[in-house]
Amino acid sequence: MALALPADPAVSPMDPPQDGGLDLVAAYKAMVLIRAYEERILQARTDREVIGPVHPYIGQEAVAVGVCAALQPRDHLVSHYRGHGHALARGVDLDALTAELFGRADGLCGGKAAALVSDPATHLLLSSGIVGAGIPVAAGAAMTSQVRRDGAVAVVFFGEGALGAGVVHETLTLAVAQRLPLILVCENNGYQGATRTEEVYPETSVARIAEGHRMPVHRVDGNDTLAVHAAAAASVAVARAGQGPAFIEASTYLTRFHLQFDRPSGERRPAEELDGWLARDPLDALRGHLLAAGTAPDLLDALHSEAERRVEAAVAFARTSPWPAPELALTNLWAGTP
Amino acid sequence: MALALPADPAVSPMDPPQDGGLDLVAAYKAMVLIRAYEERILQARTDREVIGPVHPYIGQEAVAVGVCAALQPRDHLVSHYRGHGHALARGVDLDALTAELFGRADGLCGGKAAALVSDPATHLLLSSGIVGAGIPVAAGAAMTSQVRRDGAVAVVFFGEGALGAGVVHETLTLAVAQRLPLILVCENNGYQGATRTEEVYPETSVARIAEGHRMPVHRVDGNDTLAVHAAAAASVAVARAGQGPAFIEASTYLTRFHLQFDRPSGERRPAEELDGWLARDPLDALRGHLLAAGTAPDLLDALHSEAERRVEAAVAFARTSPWPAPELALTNLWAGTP
Amino acid sequence: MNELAVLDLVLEQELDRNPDLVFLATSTPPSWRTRFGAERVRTCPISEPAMVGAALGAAMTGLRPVVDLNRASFAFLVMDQLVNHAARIHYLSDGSYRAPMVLTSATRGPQQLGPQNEQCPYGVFMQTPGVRVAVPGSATDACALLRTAVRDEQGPVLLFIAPGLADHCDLRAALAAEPQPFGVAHRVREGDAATVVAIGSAVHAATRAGDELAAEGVHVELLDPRTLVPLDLPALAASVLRTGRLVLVDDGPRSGAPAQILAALLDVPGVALALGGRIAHVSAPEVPVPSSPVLEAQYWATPERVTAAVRRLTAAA
Amino acid sequence: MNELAVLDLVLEQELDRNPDLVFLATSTPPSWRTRFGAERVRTCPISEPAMVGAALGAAMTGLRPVVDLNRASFAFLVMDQLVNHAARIHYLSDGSYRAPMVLTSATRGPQQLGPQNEQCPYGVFMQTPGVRVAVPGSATDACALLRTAVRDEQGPVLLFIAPGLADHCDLRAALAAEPQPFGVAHRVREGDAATVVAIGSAVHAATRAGDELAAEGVHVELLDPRTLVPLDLPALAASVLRTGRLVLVDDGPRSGAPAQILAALLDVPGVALALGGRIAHVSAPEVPVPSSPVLEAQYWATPERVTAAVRRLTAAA
Ligand SMILES: Cc1ncc(C[n+]2csc(CCOP(=O)(O)OP(=O)(O)O)c2C)c(N)n1
Ligand SMILES: Cc1ncc(C[n+]2csc(CCOP(=O)(O)OP(=O)(O)O)c2C)c(N)n1
Ligand SMILES: [Mg+2]
Ligand SMILES: [Mg+2]
Repeated sequence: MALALPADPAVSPMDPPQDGGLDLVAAYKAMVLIRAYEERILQARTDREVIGPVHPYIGQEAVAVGVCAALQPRDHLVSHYRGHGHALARGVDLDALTAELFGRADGLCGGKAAALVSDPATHLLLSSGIVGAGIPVAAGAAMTSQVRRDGAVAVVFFGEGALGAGVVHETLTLAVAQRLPLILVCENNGYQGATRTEEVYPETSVARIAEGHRMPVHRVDGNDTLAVHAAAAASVAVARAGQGPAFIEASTYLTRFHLQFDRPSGERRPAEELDGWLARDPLDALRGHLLAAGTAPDLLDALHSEAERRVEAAVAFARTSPWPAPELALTNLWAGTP
Repeated sequence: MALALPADPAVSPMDPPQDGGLDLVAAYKAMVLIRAYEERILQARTDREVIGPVHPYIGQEAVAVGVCAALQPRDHLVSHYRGHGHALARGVDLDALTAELFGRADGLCGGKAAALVSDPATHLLLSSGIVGAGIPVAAGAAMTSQVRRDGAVAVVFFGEGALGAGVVHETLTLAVAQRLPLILVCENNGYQGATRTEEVYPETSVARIAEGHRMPVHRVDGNDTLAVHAAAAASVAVARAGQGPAFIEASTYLTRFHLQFDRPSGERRPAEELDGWLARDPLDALRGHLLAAGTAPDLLDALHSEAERRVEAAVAFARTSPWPAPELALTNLWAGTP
Repeated sequence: MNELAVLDLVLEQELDRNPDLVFLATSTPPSWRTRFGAERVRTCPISEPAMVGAALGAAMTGLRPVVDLNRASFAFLVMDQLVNHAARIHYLSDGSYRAPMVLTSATRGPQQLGPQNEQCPYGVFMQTPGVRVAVPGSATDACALLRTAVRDEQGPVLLFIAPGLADHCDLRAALAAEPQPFGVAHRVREGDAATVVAIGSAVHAATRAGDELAAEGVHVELLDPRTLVPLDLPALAASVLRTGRLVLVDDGPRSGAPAQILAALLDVPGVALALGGRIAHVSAPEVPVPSSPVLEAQYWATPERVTAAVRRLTAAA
Repeated sequence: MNELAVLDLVLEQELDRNPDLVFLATSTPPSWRTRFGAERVRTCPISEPAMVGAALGAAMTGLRPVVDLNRASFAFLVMDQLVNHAARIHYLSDGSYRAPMVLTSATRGPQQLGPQNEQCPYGVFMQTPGVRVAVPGSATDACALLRTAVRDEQGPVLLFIAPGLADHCDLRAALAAEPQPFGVAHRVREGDAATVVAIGSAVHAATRAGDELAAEGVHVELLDPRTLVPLDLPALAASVLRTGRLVLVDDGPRSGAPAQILAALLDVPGVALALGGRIAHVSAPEVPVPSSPVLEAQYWATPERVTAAVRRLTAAA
């Protein structure tokens, strides 16, 4: 039987899976939205509508969606500069996110943050531009859950490059010693900007590091939404039960490139490597699953056009949002200031 | 046959072991000197002759001596706040070290450093007061050897507490990826100041961390001079051959305490734990070896009185050394300044 | 655990008062762990950057973390978490998140800790927007400002404590001190001869200098800003406009807080003219702090140096 | 790799010139690795603190390391290694060891990198003794100062580069520029109406303002200090004593370098009196740098803001 298209087309924090399982259509929908969004945002950057650097998430959608589907609204999230995917999978408001990327008044952060967004509505704490720096912040959110005994967990996304940064290792030590309900999600895409990971690490997998810290590790195919979700759901269950942190290493790949400013990126990956990964596109993989399970192709195609429509509407919203009043640059230095 | 007492009573960087072995009498002599020195310096601190904090090395002498005996003069060394033992094992001038601890003009660093000494004569780069911070500095010295292809290695001593600090993990990554001739010597004494290591680490051994970084690890009894030396000699040989870094974890214990200022420390360890370690005193252990090998007890006793005499002479030297001229406080901000 | 022991008593009371207060340090009092539990009193590995990052995350999600950094020099270990993250999050999120957290540390006392661990780096935080900076001049103010800091909702606070405050500590008064608003200078003594602005451990020396000068009939106005961010610029400027003379007194280098205060004051209309160059500094040299007490001697703002500076200024005009 | 591409050409020449020069960065030019070898051109994990610590050890043992920190905001990641260690080692060892090493990073350009990655933190390093700080106002000076920095023996140098210098870069002149001594200000234009001291990316705006004012017959003296530590205080003070007016222009907050320069100047006998309060600032607000270009607009020292400041001062007296 084909799964029904959810009535509400808004992306929202997914309901906790009833049976530990994943709503595959909802997941596909979210991934399609992210893909459409990223493509559009790159274009908008080239058109100089989006401000600042754009780090596209294209190719890694299964990780954000697989993980966020295992979360509840009360959980906390930390992202980084490559964060649109995480934000959308978490249900951050599409219009406000887009207006933020456009530097407008209706932006999620009033135009102050651009891509480095925070969103209390979805418990998205921050998206740091500094590699690894958000990881201890997520640990702090996990401390709060522990003190409050509220059963929430904290999840942090990062690239494998973050394992270069000392503060990440510090957090691993802290999280294990204090049994924090913290789930570390490493999106290992084999690159750290222009540097290939094997140039700077003895082995490209970083699971060995988490193991050294005696933290439970799940190594998964990061392009397999179900595998990611299963690892996340298992980790979340353990963490909620007060049994401490977990580390998920999801192998994946950026099929576009690391970064672009106002011109399309000139970055080129080895053709064979790229082709291999394109053949394993996470959207295609999940689509295959769905079709095999009997989902009607039309339904899935409709999700694509729906996503494009929604993205276009968000762009339109951002375009018509006013620029922030200049004097707002001086506000909110700390709470209680104007 | 009893090993002969070396003619020159000065502590000096030991000759490279000819047969990969260790000159046990020389080692015992160095350990006895360190022990006598530390006891005397604690007294001098109580007497307010030594300035600043004193972190005694008593109980860990086998590590400094076992490691330094495996080094050559060209090698580089980095120590920390608990550094007198390393300095003496390396052959730093006893008088100048003591004058430095007394804050005098003839001090190794003109009275500026107190315990945090540097000594170019013995390639002792620095003794940082900040836990873990010296470790990357040693890695930098190893880079120099690599560029110069001079066959030197760099050795850094640190406590297990340093594995809490991120910069240490960063250095492990760097050292492995760049195959640096760097030997990391962790003196694991079970305490990090007033904190017991099991309170903050999932396992007290930190070898697991080095393993996670894919760095060769030697775990040794840090109170066994021969075992320490063997691990150091093996690591040094590998590093000199350009085959990369190594991590030595030496289990040991501070039989006195962490720290004292102007009053004797009030720190108390669990009696049973302390007794267990006192029974395994590294000097006693080595003495046992020497006696079993037929060394005359008189010879060893002579080393003790000789050490005490030399230490007393150093204290006398320091006492008569003038205070530094006040205007020297402003000198040597950077090279080329007055 | 604090160099100024009474602060631990205050913190214990505050832990008792507010169940959201948590304490992070590499060394914690065992009695606190028993009393408040290991979830609120966290003994941490030697990982100051992660501790401050975690404090930020805890603060953003509703706790009130206090991190004991131990030495002020360790502030340089946590600058990324503190300056790039904690100090920016309220701004970056356009006011959505707040990060009420407190970092305590010890500056300088005559402890011969040497170039690394004897530092007064508070001036650095006067040019990194988003943190507030308290540098109390007495144990009583230290207690009062700590209470304010841990109860405050606004954002990160750095509390820099001079170990020497313990020397003149009235324990009972200190413990009884009510929370004190930030940004209000304390007028230690009134006078017209000159304005003396003294910070932290230098307040005591300046007080003694003020007494000595008063005995000679020279009455200076002695102000202790107590917090450097926010700075009670109105009080400082009003005094300077009245006295026309300024002596800045600190146990840190003049490039630190004194330079910041001076530049801020000169921005107030009339101050530059009122001063007409009658500005003096009593501060530490612009080099690290050496270990030998003989070398370090000239790094202290002594009463003699303060009186000499005042005399120079009052003689000049 | 540098935001100002010509610096990479200079560095390549210097790598060629001095076999002790080594380069550490998280991203390195493949052609350099081929040409100079992986031992001299080190691609590092994202581990800036360890990179700076390693640079220190390498410098102390005879190499001349250059670390590309990429963004100036990452300086806050390496403060312990830089301030507590590299900047202190010569002093701590009483002159036995030296640490000639260079850290390069980019400050601010109109790149909308937001509150974290658009910063001008050089003022911080004017109060942390032991590092020297170069903030060139042109691509040519950037190249010249980089050459000096990598050839110098004295100790750590921070070179802060405004990406905007690329806009007005005469490539040939920049590459040909000889090493230039630190501590020598560049007199961009002569004049008596006021002294304008401009830093880094603001030098260009101040130059345009100077031209515009000159067309009206108001001739300002425009000085670019080029290095903030050491600062060419004699040149700055001489100018101010002559003009009696000071405008400090920077794309960072006034609490940063401007406050430091002002405090240093006021310490020169006669300067305070000569100025008599005729001091103006053109600088960024004391809050982080927002992403939206509309918000960021007021963070730039524009020619208009500079001319307005000069007019205000010259009208006043
Ligand atoms: C501390 C720090 N150093 C350097 C950078 C510059 N930088 C931005 S992204 C990046 C690569 C990060 O790689 P990885 O963590 O694997 O994440 P990915 O970009 O592959 O998703 C680098 C080096 C930074 N942002 N922060
Ligand atoms: C970064 C840093 N944090 C805290 C301290 C305070 N401190 C000094 S010694 C010490 C304990 C270190 O333990 P360990 O590394 O095991 O060495 P040990 O003292 O046992 O030899 C601490 C926490 C410090 N010096 N540096
Ligand atoms: Mg990556
Ligand atoms: Mg220990």
